[in-house]
Amino acid sequence: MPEIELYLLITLMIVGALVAVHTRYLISAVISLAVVGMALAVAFLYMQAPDIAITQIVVEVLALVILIIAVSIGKEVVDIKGKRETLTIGVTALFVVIFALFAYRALADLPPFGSPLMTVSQHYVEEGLKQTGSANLVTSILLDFRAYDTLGEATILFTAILGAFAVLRKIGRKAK
Amino acid sequence: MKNGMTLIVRVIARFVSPMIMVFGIYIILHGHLSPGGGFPGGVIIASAFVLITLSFGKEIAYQKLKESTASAMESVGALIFLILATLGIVFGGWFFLNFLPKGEPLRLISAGFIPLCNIGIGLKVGGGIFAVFLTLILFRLLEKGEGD
Amino acid sequence: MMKLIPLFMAIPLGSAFIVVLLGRFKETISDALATVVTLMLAILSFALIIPLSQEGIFIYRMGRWLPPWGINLVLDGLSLLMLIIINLVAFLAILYSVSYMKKFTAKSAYYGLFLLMLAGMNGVVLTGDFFNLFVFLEIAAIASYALVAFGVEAEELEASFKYMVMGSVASVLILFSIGLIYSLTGSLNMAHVGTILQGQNGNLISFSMILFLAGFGLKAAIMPFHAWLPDAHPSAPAPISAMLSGVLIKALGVYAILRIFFNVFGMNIQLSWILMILGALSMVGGGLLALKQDDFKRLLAYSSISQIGLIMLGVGCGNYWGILGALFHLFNHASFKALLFLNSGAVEYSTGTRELKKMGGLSKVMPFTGATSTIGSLSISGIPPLNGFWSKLFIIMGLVYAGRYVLAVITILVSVLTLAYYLKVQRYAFFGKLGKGLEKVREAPPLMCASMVALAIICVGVGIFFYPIMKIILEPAVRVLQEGVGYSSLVLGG
Amino acid sequence: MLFFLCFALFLIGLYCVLIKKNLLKIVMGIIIMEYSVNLFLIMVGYKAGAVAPIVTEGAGKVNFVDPLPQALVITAIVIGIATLALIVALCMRVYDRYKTFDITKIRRLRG
Repeated sequence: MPEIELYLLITLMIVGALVAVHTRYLISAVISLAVVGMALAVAFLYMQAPDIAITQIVVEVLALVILIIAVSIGKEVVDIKGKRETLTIGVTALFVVIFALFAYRALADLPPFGSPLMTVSQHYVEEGLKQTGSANLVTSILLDFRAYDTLGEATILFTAILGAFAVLRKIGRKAK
Repeated sequence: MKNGMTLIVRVIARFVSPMIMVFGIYIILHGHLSPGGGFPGGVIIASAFVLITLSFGKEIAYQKLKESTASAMESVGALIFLILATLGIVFGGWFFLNFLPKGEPLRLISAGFIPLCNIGIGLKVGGGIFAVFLTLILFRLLEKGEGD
Repeated sequence: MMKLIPLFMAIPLGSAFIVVLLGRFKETISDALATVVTLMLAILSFALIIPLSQEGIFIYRMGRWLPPWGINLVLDGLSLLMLIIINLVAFLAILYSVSYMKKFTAKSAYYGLFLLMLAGMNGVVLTGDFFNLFVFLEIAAIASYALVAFGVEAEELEASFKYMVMGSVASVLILFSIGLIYSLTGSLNMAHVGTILQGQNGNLISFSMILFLAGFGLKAAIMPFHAWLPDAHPSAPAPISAMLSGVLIKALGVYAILRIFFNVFGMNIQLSWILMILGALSMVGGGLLALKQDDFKRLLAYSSISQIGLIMLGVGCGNYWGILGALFHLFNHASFKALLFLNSGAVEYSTGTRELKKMGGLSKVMPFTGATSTIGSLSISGIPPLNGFWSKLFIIMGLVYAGRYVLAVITILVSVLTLAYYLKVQRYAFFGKLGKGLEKVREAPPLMCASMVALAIICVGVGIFFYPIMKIILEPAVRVLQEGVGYSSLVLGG
Repeated sequence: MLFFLCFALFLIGLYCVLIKKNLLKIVMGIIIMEYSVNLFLIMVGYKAGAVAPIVTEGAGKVNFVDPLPQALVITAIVIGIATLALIVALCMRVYDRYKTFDITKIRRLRG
């Protein structure tokens, strides 16, 4: 197999995710999730995406800190035992299985791994430096060809932070 | 936790955090030449502050850097980005037009307004992420205070 | 005129940042700024009607990049219809909020989030690019999660959490589907993807369609995906309920489904059956569940599910009258559902309760609220000559022309059901004897009354002058949907 | 085959969201789903034998991987952290009001 490293990394991620889902202690779940995130960053690096790898690592660290704040606020260190109702589980399992079967047939139609179509991207690769002057083509897309997306993305961050401020207010309604 | 972590952690944090900040600034300024850019750079700068906050205790950090400062920084960064986008209309008639000269490729000052955008985004992301971190961690502080 | 298009996003975004910066100092600044901005946007959206009818379609290229490489904004009949609905309702909701939100703290954060939500919705209906659609959809959705929890009471937080989990799953499904589309075509521009996909068929395309349907269906609260809506919409402050029920589920859910399925993938017979079945299911289910409710706002929320079902049914039948009726109902539902939610807010503001059984005879003490809610109720039940009648009539005509007689009969029955539960509202809340302890209740403040009256006037006026509105605003929108995948050549050629 | 593994990760996240009772576990499920979608997008853009899309001095015409999905994933990652911040804030507030993370006990609304 040519991409043996990638197989190993994704297997690690799946194992980490399973541990995160099933472990009893919330803090171990958070740390297994961080394993998944870090493995993801390495996988990005392997797939020649250094920009994303940097972003993923720093964001992962912050996500870890935020989740640990959230975990340590509660007195419940151990996960709540028991599942939801049996009927819900049955319906969910059925739904997930049908979804997976359908996806199994559909994903076989994807272009083979390692050969993207690049209908539009060919233009970025060939003309990106000339037209925007940015040597990093990802930046040239992010801030010039698709700068409008980046505005939206910055706005999302702003929205979420404003929302977090609003939600964490101590008093919502003024007393009469 | 109230007074931060041990001496070792504090000393190391004092040494490391300026370096992290410089690295963040480097990443922001070289966003158009090497991997990185406004987003990762901003988050790196924010994480330097997070490190200080965690190691010295939130009260000390809170005295130094109010969350209102951080969120004002965020609004300013966002406005820089929006104004740059609108200047495109003024100079060339299109929203988000890269109106500055492209310059010589592969130099620090090149690529028109892309480095400026990166700075705006870096400010915005750094301020915003740190502000939300502070609110989350201070929320817990108030909560524990009520219970005692 | 074309240069004005990005203003629909830039103005609310910029003013949201400014409101948050300045709002700390004085509340009246943010009141004034938000009102002026939304009024400006509403006027702007009306001003675009005439130039658009001459040109047919406007394409705006962000940063001067040509469509497949850069992001383009597309303003056609359908987008304009949505813009008018969104900005009109937003203006009236802001006008209402000026008085209503005095009860809440952190008003400037409220205005900031409101304007961001508005910018997100405007962005969604104007964009011509898949990923950009996703980004703006997230802005609107995240702002709405925070707004639902704005009162920070236990129920509101719970509703918001459920809404946010559902919404995040929907967003991930949509993003996954966008990834599938990208891997298959190598492009993100809707028109470009449309040309590449033309005539293609396969498991992958149907899988991505299913993902889109599930994702946008979750956002639109179509029946199997509706669980969050009856919690989330009543929990929000009243003007936000009006925005969510009146506009947000349509801009994020119905509009996106229409645009992607009609203009990019192209409709086929299976798809139209799926839309019709889901539509009929939510129409009947939502109606039956609404009948059982005693909480004013919950009843309205279930009724929203039912009406969205009606819209999907009209769209699904695919002929001229069906689509016309569906789009007309989209417009009408925004007006009367916003009106009814504002009424419920006024009642809550004055009496402090949402339980229908604790009210009674409120028309005597709250004449404006009582009268406007009667108009709204009659209108949503489809009593001629109010606007709801015409749109329901057109949908039923569409169903009959398409030969779906059973569905047409079901629609008529659901209409009767709608009348039944709105009569219940009227009887319990506004007519009859004045309830106990309600003698001292006063009418809501004048600004709140003003926006309710304005919406009631829209309901009546559109009902009477339905023909010019149909010709000027609705027909271009219907034409866009009937053109189907011809959208691609219009956008890329122009 | 790699796509299926990636999709398996997606399903694990979906399963976690649908089955788990703890609010924070549900949040983690959403995060896992976001990871898998980001991974999927980068996989779509990967080109065998190509290098990272950064032009270096002196190098002539080189073979680059697809830069567009990378730009999308940066956006998606930032959207992910924004969502996480808001949802964690909500979780903390819910805990504040109900004193539990158990979703079956957080049931004042009828659903």
